[in-house]
Amino acid sequence: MMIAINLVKVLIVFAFVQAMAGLTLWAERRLSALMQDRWGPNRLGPFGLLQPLADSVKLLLKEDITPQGVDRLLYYLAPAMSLAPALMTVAVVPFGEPVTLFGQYVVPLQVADIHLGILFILAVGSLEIYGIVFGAWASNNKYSLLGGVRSVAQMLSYELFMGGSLVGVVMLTGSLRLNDIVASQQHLLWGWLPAWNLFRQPLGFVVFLVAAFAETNRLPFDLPESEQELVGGYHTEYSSMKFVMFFIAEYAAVFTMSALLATVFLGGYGLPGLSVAECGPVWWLPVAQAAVFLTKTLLFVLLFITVRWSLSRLRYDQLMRLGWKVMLPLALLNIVVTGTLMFLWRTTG
Amino acid sequence: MTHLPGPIFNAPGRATADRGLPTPAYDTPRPGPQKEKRLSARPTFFQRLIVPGLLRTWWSGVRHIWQKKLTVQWPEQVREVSDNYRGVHRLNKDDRGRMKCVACFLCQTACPANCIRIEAGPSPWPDRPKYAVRFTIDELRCVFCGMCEEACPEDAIELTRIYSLVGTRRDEMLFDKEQLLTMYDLTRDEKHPLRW
Amino acid sequence: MELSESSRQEIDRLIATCRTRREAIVQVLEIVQRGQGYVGDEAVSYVANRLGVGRADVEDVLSFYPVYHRRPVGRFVVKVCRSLPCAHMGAARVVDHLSERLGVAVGQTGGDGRFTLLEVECLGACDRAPAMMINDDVFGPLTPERIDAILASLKDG
Amino acid sequence: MSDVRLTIDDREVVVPEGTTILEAARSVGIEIPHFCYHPGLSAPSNCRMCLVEVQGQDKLVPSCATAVADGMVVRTGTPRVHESHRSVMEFYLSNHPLDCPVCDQAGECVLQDYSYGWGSATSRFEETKVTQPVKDVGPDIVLYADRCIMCTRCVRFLREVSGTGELSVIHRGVRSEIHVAGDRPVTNPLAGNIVDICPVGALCSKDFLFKCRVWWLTSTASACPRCARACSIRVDSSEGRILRIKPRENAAVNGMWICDEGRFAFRQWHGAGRLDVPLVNGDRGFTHCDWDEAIALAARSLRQVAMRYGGESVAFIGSPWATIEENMLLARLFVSLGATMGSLWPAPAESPQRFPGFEISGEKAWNVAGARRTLMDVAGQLLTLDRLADEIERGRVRAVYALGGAYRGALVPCDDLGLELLEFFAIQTCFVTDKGLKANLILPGASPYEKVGTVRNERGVLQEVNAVMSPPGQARRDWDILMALAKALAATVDDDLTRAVLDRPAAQWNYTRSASGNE
Repeated sequence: MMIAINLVKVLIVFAFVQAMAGLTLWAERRLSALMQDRWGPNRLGPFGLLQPLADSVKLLLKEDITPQGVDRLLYYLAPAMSLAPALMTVAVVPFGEPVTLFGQYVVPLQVADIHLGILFILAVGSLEIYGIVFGAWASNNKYSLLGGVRSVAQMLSYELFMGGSLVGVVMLTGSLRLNDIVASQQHLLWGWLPAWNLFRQPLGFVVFLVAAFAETNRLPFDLPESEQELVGGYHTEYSSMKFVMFFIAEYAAVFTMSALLATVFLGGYGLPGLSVAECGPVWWLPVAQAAVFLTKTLLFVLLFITVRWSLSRLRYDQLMRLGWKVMLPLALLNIVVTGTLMFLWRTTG
Repeated sequence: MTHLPGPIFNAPGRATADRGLPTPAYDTPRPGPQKEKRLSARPTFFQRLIVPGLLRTWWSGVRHIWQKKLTVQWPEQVREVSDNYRGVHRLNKDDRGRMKCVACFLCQTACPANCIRIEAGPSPWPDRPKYAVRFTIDELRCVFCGMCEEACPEDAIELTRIYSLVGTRRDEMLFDKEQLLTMYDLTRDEKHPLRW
Repeated sequence: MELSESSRQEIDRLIATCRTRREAIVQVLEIVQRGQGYVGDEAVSYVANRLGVGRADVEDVLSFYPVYHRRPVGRFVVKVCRSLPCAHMGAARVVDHLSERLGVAVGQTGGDGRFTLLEVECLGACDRAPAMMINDDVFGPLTPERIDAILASLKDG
Repeated sequence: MSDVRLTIDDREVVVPEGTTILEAARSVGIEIPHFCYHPGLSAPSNCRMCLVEVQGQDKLVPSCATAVADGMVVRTGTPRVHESHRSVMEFYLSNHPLDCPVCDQAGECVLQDYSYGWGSATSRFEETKVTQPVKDVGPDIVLYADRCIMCTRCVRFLREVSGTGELSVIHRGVRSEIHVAGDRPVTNPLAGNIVDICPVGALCSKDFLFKCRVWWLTSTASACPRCARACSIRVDSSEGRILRIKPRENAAVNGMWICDEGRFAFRQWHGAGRLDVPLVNGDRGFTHCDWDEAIALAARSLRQVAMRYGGESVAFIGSPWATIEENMLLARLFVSLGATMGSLWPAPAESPQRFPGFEISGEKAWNVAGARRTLMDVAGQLLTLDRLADEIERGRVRAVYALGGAYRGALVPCDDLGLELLEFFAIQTCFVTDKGLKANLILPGASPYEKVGTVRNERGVLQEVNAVMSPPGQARRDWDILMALAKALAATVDDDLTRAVLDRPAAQWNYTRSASGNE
C-alpha cells in the first residue's frame, strides 16, 4: 500500500512539475511581453494559457534533425540528462506536513523524505551540467562547444559558494533534512517576524539567490546559451522533441529552484499558526500548506522571470570575478559570522 | 594671419611642444580648471555596491508591466497608417479605364530590389506606341521604397496604403498586371494628400 | 500621260551636256513641267529611268521646289507666302479669305479648274508682305479688299 | 600628303592635310558634338551642331566640313560655341516629341546625351508640334518620323555605301520628311546599318523593337560567323539571349558596317531545335546518353579502329565554323593517334555581293581561311571531301571524327560521303541534320556565339571570339569536348596539347589580336 501511495505521489509531483514548467513558460512569455509594452500570447485559451500546449505540439511536429558528425549516443542522451536532475531535485522538497491516510498510513507530503536532503539537492543539481556538456560536445558545432565550456566553468565556480551559502542555514537548523529546515522556521522572532531564514541568513540568501540564477543558466548568467554570440549555445543543433526536453529542463529547473528557495529561506509550506500542532489534524491543512508553498514558489518564479527581462548578461570575466572574488568570500564570511553569532548566543544566552 | 585653435590636431600645450615646434599663442595654457571629466572614472563606493543598481534596473523593467501597451490587436483593431504609408502597388488607369503604363521600364530601372519585371509590346491603342504586355511585381522582394512611383513619368504606378499582404505560396506573391490593376479599383477613391 | 516627243528630244539633248546625271534633274523636271503643266507619277518614273537615278532622288528635288506641281493645276496658280514676315503680317488671313472666295482648300484645284491655291515659302517680296503670286505676277501688301479686286481683274482678263 | 599643324583648345595637333577640324579634334580626344557627320559618310554639315570658333573668322564654322589649315587656332568650348549648341538644341527639341520613355534609342541617343549638355529644361515653344506618321521603311526597319532630326545619315548611307538610294528627303523646312519611294522599300542587304547610324530613335529595328532597354544589354566583342569576312561585331544580349548585333568599327576587317545576314545570323543558332544532349545510335536508333558514356564510346571505338586497321584508317574533318584552336586541337589529337588523312567541311558558297562601300564574302563561314591553314599546318595535307569519300569507299578510312558547329542545313552538300561504309562516325554539331543521322555518335557542340577562341578571316586578319552565353542544355564548347576526348584517349597528352595549340597562332602567324577597334 505504501508503495502504491508513493507511486501516486511520484506521478503527481512529476506531472505537477511538468505542468508548472509549462505554466512558467507561459508566464515568462506574458511577463516579458508586458515588460516590453506588448501583450504576449493571448489568443489560445483564457489569457493565452494554452499557448505552451500549442508550442509543444508545434515543436513535436517539427522535423527532428540530427546533424552530420554528431556523437550519436551523447547527442541523444544529453536532453534526457538535462531534464532528469531538474525533475529529481524536486523529489525531496516537502509541500506540507505529513498526513495520515485511512487512519493508518502516515504519508509525508513529499516524494522522498531523506535525511541528507540538502546534500541530495546539491549533488543531483550538479548533474544537470552533464546534459549541457554532453549536448554541447556531441553537437559537432563550435558554438555549442563554446557554450558547453562556459557552462562548465560557470558551474564549477558557482556550485562552490552555492553549497557554502547553505552551510549557515544547516548550522542554524542542525539538520540537512528539508522538513527540519521548514520546521525550524515556524516560530516568530521577537513576536512578530517569521523566523524565516531570509531574515536570519540575509547574506546567505543573497549568495544562494545569485547561485540559483547561475545554476539555472538564466540571465544574467545565461552564458551557455547567449543567443547573440553563440546562436543558441549548447542546444544550437537540437530540434523538435530533443529541443523540447532542453526547454522543459530549463523551466523545470526554474520551478525546482524556486521551490527550494521557498523551502529553505521562506519557511516552505509553513506560515506562523498554520501547522498540525496549532490547528490539529483538520482536512484543509495540507491543502492550505500546499497553497502557501506554491505561492512562495511562484513569487520566486516571478523574480526569476522579471530578472531575466531586465538585467543584461555578464561578460565572462565579470562572471568569474563575481563568483570567485565576491560571492565565495561572502559565503565564507557568512559561515564565520553565523558560527560566531551562534557561539556567542550559546555562551551568553 | 589669425590662428584658429585646432583641438583635433593640438592638445593644449602638449602636442606641438613634443614635436619641437614653437608654441603658438593660442596654445598657451589658459587659466582656470583644466581637468577633464572622464567617463571611465573610478566608481564610487555606492556604485561598487552593485545591488542598488541592479534593483533599479530590475524595477525599470518591472514597472513596464502595468504601463500602456503599444500592441495593436489585429484583426479586431485595424491600424490607421499614415497618409504616406507605402503598401502594395497599384497600376493606375486613365479616365477611359486603360492602363496608364507605357512600358518605359523606368520603374524597373529605378527599383533597388529588382522586383519589377515588364515585358513590352506594341500597344493596342493609337495614342502610344508601346505598352506593358506583362507587368509583374514580386511583392516578396519589394522593399516598398517608392522609387518606382518616383520614377514613373506617367503616374502609372503607385503604392497604396494596403499593408495586409499575405499569401500561402511564393508564386501567389508575384502580382501580375491584372492583380495590380485590381488594386487600383480597390483603392481608386483613396486620397493620399502627401504623395498623390 | 505620255511625254511629247519634243520634250523627250529636249531631255536627251540636255543630258548630253551634263557631267553627272543628278545635276540634270532640275532642268529635266523643268522641261517636263513645261510640256505637261505638272510632273505626274509616270513622268517621275520616266525621269528616274532616263537619268538612271532613284525615284526617291527625283521626288527629293521635286518636292523641294514649289514651282513643280505633282498634279494638274488650274489656269491660275495662287501661291501665298507663309514665311515669317508674311506670316506676321497676316498670311493666314489671306489664305482663309482666298480659300473662301475661290471655294478651294489649300493645295486643291477648284471645281471649275480655274484656280489652284498653294502655300509656298518666301516669294522675296517681304517688303510687300503679306504677298501672293498668281502665275508669274507678285501682289502685295494684301488686304481682303485688294484680293477681291485682284480676283475680279483676273476674271475679267 | 604633308602634315598640317594647328591648335585645338590650346593643344598642338598634327594631322595630314585635308583632315577636317572635327576629325583632327577627335584624333586627340576632343569630342565636338555632331549629328549629321558620320566618319563613314560624306559631311553635308546640315545639322549645325559641330560649329566651332576659328580665330580670325567672324562666323562659327562647321567643323565637320572645314579642312584644317596650318596655324589654325580652333576653340571648341567658348561661350559663343556653347551658345550655338544651346540654340541648335532648342531648335531640334522644339519639334521633337521627347518621348524618351518609350523610345528604343533612349540610353544610346545622341540627342539625349547632348540634351544633358546643352538642352534647356523648359521650352519656349508654344505652337503645336508637327506630327508625322510612323512609316514602314522596309521588312526590318520602321521609321518614327516624329523623332527624325533630318541629319540625312540614312539617305547618304543608302546613296554612298549601299548605292541603292531608296530614301530621300522630300519637302522642306519644318515639313521635310524622310521619304520612301513607294515601289522601293529598303530591302538591300546592308539596310540594317541605317538603324545603327540614326543618331536618334527615328529608325528602329523591328526585330529589336520594345525588346529591351539598352542599359540592360551586355555587350560582348566578337566576330561575325556568317561569312569569311568575319566582320567585327558587338553582340548585345540580356539574360542569356542575343537581342541584337551591331558592327564594331575595325578598319582592317569591315570598316563600320555589317550586312543584314550577319546582323540576324544569330537566329540560325538561336531558338528551337538545337541539339542539347549527346545522342548515341544504337539498336533502337538514337538515344540520349550522358557525356561520360559518349566520350568513352568515342575513345573506345577510335582506339579499336586504330588497333585493328592502323592509325591512318582514322580520319578527321575540321570545321570552318570552329575556331582555330578547336581545329588545331582536333588535328593534333588525331595526328597523335596516327591519322594522316584530314579534311575540312566546305563552307556554303554563294556569289559575293559588292556595294560601293562594302563587300559581302561568298564563303559562308567565318573561319574558312583559319581552319584550312591550321589543318594544313598540323596534318601536312588536306583532302577534299571527294578524296575522302574515295578513301572511305576503298576501305582505307574506317572511322571519321568531325567538327560541325554549322547552322542548320549548312552541311547538306556533303551527303554522299559514304558514311554508311564507316565503322565509326562521330560529329560535334549544333543540329541533328540528315548527315548527323548516319552517325554513330552526335555530340552537342556550341554555336559561334558560345565559343572562345580565334578566327582568321579571308584577308588573314586574326580576331578574338568571345562567348556571349553558355551552350544550351548539356551542350558543351567544342574545345571542351575535344579536351575530354583527348583525356580519354591518352591521359598525358592534354597539357602539352593545350600549350602547343594555344601558343601556335601567336608564334607562327605574327599574331596580332585585332579584336579591338572602336565602337
